Amino acid sequence: MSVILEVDHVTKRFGGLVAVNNVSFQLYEGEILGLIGPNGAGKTTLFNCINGVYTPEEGRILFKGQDITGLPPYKVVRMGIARTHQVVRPLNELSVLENVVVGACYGRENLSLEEGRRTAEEVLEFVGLADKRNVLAGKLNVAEKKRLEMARALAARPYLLLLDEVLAGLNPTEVARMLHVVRKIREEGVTILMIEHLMHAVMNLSDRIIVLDYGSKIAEGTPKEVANNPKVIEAYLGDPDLALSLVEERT
Amino acid sequence: MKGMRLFVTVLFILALIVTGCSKATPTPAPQPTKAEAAPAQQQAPEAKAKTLVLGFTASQTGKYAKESKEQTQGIQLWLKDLEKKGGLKLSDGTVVNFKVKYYDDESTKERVQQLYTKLITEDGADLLISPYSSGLTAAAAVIAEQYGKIMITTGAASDSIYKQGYKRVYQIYTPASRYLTGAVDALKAWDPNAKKVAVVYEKSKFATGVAKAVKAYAEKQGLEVVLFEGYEAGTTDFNPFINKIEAAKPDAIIGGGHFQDGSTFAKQLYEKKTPVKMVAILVAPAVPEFAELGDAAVGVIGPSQWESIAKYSPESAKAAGLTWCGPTIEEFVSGYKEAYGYEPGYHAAGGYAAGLVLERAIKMADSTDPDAITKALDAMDVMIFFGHIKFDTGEAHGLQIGHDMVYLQWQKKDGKVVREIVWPEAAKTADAIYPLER
Amino acid sequence: MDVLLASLVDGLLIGFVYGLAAMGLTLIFGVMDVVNLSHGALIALGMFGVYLLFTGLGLNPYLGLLIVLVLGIILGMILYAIAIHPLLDGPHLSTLLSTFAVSMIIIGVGTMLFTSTPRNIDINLGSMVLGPVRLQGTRVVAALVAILVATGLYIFMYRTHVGKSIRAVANNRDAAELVGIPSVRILAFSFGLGTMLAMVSGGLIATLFPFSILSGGTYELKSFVICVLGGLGNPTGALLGGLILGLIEGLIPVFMPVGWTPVIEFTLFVLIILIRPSGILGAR
Amino acid sequence: MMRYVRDPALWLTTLVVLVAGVWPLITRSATTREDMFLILMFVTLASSLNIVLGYTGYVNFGHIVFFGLGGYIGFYLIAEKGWHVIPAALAASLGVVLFAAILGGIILRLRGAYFALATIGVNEAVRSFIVNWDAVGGAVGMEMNFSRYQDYGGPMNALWFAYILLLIVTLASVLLSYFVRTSKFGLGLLAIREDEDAALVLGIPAPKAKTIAFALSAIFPAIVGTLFFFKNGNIEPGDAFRLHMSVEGIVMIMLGGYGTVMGPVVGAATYERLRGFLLTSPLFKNLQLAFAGVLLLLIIIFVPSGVVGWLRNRFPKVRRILA
Repeated sequence: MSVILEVDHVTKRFGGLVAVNNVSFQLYEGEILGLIGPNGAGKTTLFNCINGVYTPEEGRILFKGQDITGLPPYKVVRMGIARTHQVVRPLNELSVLENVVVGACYGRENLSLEEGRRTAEEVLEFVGLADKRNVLAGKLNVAEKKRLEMARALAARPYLLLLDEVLAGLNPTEVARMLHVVRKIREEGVTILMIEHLMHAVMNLSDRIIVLDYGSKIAEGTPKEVANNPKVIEAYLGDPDLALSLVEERT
Repeated sequence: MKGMRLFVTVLFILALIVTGCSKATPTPAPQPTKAEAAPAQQQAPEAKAKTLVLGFTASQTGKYAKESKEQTQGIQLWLKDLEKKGGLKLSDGTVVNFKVKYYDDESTKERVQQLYTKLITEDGADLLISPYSSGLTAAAAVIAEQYGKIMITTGAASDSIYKQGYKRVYQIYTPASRYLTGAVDALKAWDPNAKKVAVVYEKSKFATGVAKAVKAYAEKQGLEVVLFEGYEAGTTDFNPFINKIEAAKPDAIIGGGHFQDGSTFAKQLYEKKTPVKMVAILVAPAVPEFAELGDAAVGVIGPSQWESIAKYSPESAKAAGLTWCGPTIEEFVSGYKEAYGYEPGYHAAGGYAAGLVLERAIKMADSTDPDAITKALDAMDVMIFFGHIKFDTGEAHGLQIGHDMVYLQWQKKDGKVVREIVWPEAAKTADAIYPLER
Repeated sequence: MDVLLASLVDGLLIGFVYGLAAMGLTLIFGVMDVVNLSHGALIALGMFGVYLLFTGLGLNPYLGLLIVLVLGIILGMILYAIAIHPLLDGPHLSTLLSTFAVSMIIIGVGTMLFTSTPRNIDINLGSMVLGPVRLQGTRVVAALVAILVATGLYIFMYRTHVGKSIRAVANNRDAAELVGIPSVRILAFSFGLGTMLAMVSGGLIATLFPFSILSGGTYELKSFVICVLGGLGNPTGALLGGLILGLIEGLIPVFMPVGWTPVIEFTLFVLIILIRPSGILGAR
Repeated sequence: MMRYVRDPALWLTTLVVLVAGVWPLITRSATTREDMFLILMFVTLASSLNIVLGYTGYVNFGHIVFFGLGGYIGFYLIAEKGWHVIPAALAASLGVVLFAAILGGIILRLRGAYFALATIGVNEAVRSFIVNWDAVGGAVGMEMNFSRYQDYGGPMNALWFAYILLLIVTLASVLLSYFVRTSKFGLGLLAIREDEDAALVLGIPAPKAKTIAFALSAIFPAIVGTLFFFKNGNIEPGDAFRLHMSVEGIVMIMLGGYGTVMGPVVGAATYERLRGFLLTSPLFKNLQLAFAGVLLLLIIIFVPSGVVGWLRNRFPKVRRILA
């Protein structure tokens, strides 16, 4: 398996606060890598470093062998990295379709408006929002907005998808539906890096998991390894029994 | 059904736009003025009557509202006086009457051009009077000239309008280039030792023009212009500037701009007790409200296009070898007071004079033919209550070359501040306070 | 040298009054993120308030200020209810336009009632000479009143319950609401305060310079410059910004033609927004 | 390309501007021409401002600086250098677009109120600079010799000529607005308006897009400025950089519906007619400003999406023909 993303000793500071501290890891093509850690561990900041919202003070980020450190977000998208936001950011006054067309047109394939519309229709079908295509994005409910967020990122036809808590705030039925979508995306061959708080989901989906705490990577491995890592349990899981039960649920 | 709805919507929007763009403005129907009806009854049935439409815009809103109102009232008073006389009788028995038509130009140029075109093409204006201020007049003059209409300008002193090759625009006011030159003459006459003057002016079209002319004139008269600076229009705090003026140690301060900055400047000069011998500023001192400054007004000199205490009379006309026409100053002032309840200032007088000059020109031409009237205006050389009126017929066609400014000074008499004419010698009503006691 | 000193003092004195005017603008922006385009019209209204009390009732202008102060708070709260509150959650543009509409209404009615003729409050408190500097009584008093009002506001904001609530709402409206602060009432009152500051400073300016209903525009522009100098949304900064502006206006004529003052002022204004949007003293 | 040919909204937009604009040419009425000149001028100003304000979501109070600078450049070339009005207008446009591109690159980094305030500052700084710059007449401004109109077949023809040019410019600016609105680029701008950070992450090169939008919005105001002052025969700083006109432009856009193609057109025409009506109406003459203020307030509170926006929201069918 070839490495699609390499995060190499990345550090990001805000004033005195070290949000991401010397983090390194590799992501292989086609896998799902889970990124977990307590609130404020620097997960979203790491995402922002990868897709160019922030420029890290130290370290490099390589995507398909190319150095993308410090590239502005719109160039990163062009190269094939799309992302969703933890707090959904629909373009409220635009229709659902238009939202996704934006994603398609300015994504990796740099489509024309017409091509973008075709792609957008496909993606909407894929995430199950096709019947809402002409609704203003601001009028959707939370679950629909989450799916819209996903659709917009997918429309960019990325090689790598960064998912930031796509399950947060959803009810169990909606979670199941979203998980289904995520699996389908992987089947399409898209590599996924996902931040998630919902343990059983992460454990279920991920091939590997990375744990951040206070900006530093404290563990890396299969879900089972991670769940059994005492440092992780101490920092994050708190209740070792619960952690174990989650792992078992998977098998 | 769907198509129908679409079609109707399109139609609706089109209708909206088209009606909006055509002559949707409901102009109030021209009401027959009293005067129009009155002479018609007096006239013998066989006498021919002719009504000329006189058009102009007034700044009823915006920054020129005050001056413009006075000017408009002046024009209206002239019209009323003419109606009282039963109109203007020509030698062939035709009685000429005027109908006045005017709109609010909001003190802006866009409106001026729009409304003057409307006046000419829609209201059929035969003759025009300018709006107030040089800037608006410049915009109006273009339109007037384009349609070959005669326009008498009043309230517009700028020289440059008359250097643009216009053939039918005539100026009542003394032009800016001669606005303050009298103050220099006065200074030299009162104090041969005075050497230094500071010329400070508002950065506006009018005031800058005046200031440049007076600087050149002062230097020609051998004075040293120790400071020549303009301040931003709308300046309210002059203190820092006054500090600078004081440092230049001038004998006299000459300049100003419009009413607001002028009166503010005068007030602050007084409060600062700036040690100068003479202060002569534009516009503000000539406005009656300048008296509200109280002691700060005392001693300030201002040029005025006209003063009710000026000495223009049939006798002085005769002395100068000029024809006199129109009412005397006393008649004008009492008429104005009767009509509006207070004394007229020069803006009002300028309005009246504009009408009077037109009346005189038609009389001279003995015709309402525009070419004949133009010829009469070119040849005009008369004295009216406003002063001597004569137009340049050379390169600066239409520029006023007859009329002169008078210079007034606010003085204290029996505890009240009053205005006195102090220059030129021939017109003066009191001796000047010189140097200023501060 | 004398010129420099005199201009310095003149600039500082007038700076306090400018600063007071800007405080109203910056307070409203700080609390509710609204750029109040009726600020200038409200300043003009304050001028006429004091003027009418002075000419109509013969009331001393400084006493008149007290009445204007109360009227300002009430008027501000009414304006908030009409023109701000319904639009607070809308796009940025809507409150800009609604306050501009208010300004049109005030100036429109004002022009009809008072015409645009300049007015003048004729008071003279004499002057005194300190070395090369001549202090004008009205200016000294105006600066003192401005300092008094600003101090009062400061104490109010930091020592009273309502004041603390205002700061809380400014900081985070939702959080303030959570801890039981009635944010709507606080917002309305803040707008009242901002209006009051505009009108009081207008009243003070009226004792110094002739004015008309259109005069507010100049001070509104000055207030923008000051707010940016002091940091947008920071009332204490505004006072400082006022002093800086006063100094700039005082000192520029010493070194270059006075006509360049606005060029320098506005260029500086744009540069500061670009380089240091939090104001000269603000944190980066 | 077929997409455009088949789009009824394009045809409606063109038709409306053309029918209204050609009206004075048919009636040969100079008064109608003058009325229409102002309307078309405001349509152009509002329409171009809408690209920045309505599409990109940046509140620009200094839009009029393009008009003023364009007016100055064009007028200088015509009056002082003897240029024909067409090359002068084009040169003005080029100069101002360059100015806008540089300025935009600098100040579009600012957001929200900061941007709005900076644009006020820019307008005032430019105006006060021109007031002090004697090469272009300083406070006095410049005037054009009347004989200059002879080059256009006399003053009357010059006015008609200026009007026809303005009509072309208006049409062009409305079409530009349409093509931007319906293009991929325009979609990117709308995304920036809705959420600039999200737009960046979606792949929109926001800094470049904003600057281009800003520069595009400067093309036509500059030409209009040249035409307006050419027709006026003189130019002064106060008339060229009147902040109030920028605000009026914003009001027009709000009135018609911001972010739509037809909105600024309808808004400018309505506003201009309304003001004209109020100005001459004996009932409202004295209160016209206050009345306009009340009306504006009511619109912002109750019809915030403007006339066209309201129609589009209320009747979704209309969307197809009303861009």
